[in-house]
Amino acid sequence: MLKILYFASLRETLGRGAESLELPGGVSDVSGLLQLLTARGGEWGQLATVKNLRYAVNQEMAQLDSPLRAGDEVAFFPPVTGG
Amino acid sequence: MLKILYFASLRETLGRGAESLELPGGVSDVSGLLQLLTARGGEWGQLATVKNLRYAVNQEMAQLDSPLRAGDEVAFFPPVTGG
Amino acid sequence: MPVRVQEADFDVSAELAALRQGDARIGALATFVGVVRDMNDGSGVSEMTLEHYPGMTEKALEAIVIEAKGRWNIFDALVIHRVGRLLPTEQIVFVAVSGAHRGETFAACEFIMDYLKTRAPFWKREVTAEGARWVDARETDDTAAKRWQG
Amino acid sequence: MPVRVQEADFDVSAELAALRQGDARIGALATFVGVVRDMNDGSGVSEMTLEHYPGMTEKALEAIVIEAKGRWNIFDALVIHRVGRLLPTEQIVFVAVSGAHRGETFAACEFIMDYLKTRAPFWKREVTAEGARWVDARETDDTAAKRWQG
Repeated sequence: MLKILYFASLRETLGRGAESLELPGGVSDVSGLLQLLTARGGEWGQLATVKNLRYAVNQEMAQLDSPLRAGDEVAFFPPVTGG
Repeated sequence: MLKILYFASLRETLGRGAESLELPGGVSDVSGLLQLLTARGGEWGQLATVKNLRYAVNQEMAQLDSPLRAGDEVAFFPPVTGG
Repeated sequence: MPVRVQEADFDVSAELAALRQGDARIGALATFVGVVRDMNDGSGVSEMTLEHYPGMTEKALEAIVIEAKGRWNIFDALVIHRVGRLLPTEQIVFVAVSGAHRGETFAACEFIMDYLKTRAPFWKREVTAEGARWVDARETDDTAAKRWQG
Repeated sequence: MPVRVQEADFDVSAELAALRQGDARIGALATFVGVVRDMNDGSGVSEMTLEHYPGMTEKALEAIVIEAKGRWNIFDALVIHRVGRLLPTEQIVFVAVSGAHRGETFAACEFIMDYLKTRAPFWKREVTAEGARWVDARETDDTAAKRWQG
């Protein structure tokens, strides 16, 4: 299972803050997961179009080619604006 | 009259923090006053030898050629070390 | 713990005393306080909500403090960041750095703020007269953070 | 008055509140606190006395604040400097700068400290195990101040 988290404007647009997902066979990195989620259609298309989408794997900033394994925590969010 | 002030290590070496002095005829700037004071001999020679002596005229940092007039407040002191 | 994420406000004097712990080697304390403004990008702001990523936020802030300690000869650093609902003039963030000399504490404090602004997962949502909006990231914050690289 | 020379200690939180005066345009507060260390130039320091030039000190500090306000887009600045006898861990100096954005407040705060160190007539006399001594000016302070020129 993957734990997937969405934050801020992305959480609002997608209408959820978290979900659990069985890691599909063909998905081995962040890019693959993004394609899978985008293919859901509707508001999920935003994952492909949102400006400067950020990703974290196991609470560390990640890249599109960062590998994914069962049990990972993956997060998608817009650029940070704290401070 | 000139009001002359001495601060910190200079005040201690000279044994005084302030004095009043009639501005002598030939003295027209800080340099002239320094020569006059140094000529007193003894510990006053230190005014000529102290490293990085600083001067202020009427509470503004001054140069050796800064002009002096009767009524001025002149101060001599070592480099500042506050903060 | 050099890093705290909390809803509660903080008192700068009390936090500085806790950071110092009476350590007489300290000669310099550089600090920064970020505050909610009543205006942003030309719109009046009546309130703000700060969202964060629990867990990752603390890790990211700790990593920034560790990096600052590696770059500069400082003794300690403290970061407090508030989350939840905040009103104009309320304190948002506090960074304090202790050291022997001021130059290194100033640099480390500014570095921590610049990295926090671009690397710590916080998001601001403002309420303005035109409605609520998520604050956009600033390019100037990216530029400020990039100064410290290479 | 943005400048105070006093024997009494100061409270950072209270001074920040007074500086801010509830002004909701403020988004950033950069501050610096200088503290008496128990060690200087390799000798243990048991106490220190700060002498100043009354009148000129205030003028010099005010001139530094005015110059900072001319160089950076800040709202206000406060400088408090203590004089008289001080012990290790006691606060010596406080500089606080308010503004809309952090970059200008950091720069102005560091500028004020660098200029204070080289232009404000204060002198430190330390008591060490080897006796009392006047503190020598540091070349690094001159270098720091020169950064801001031309």
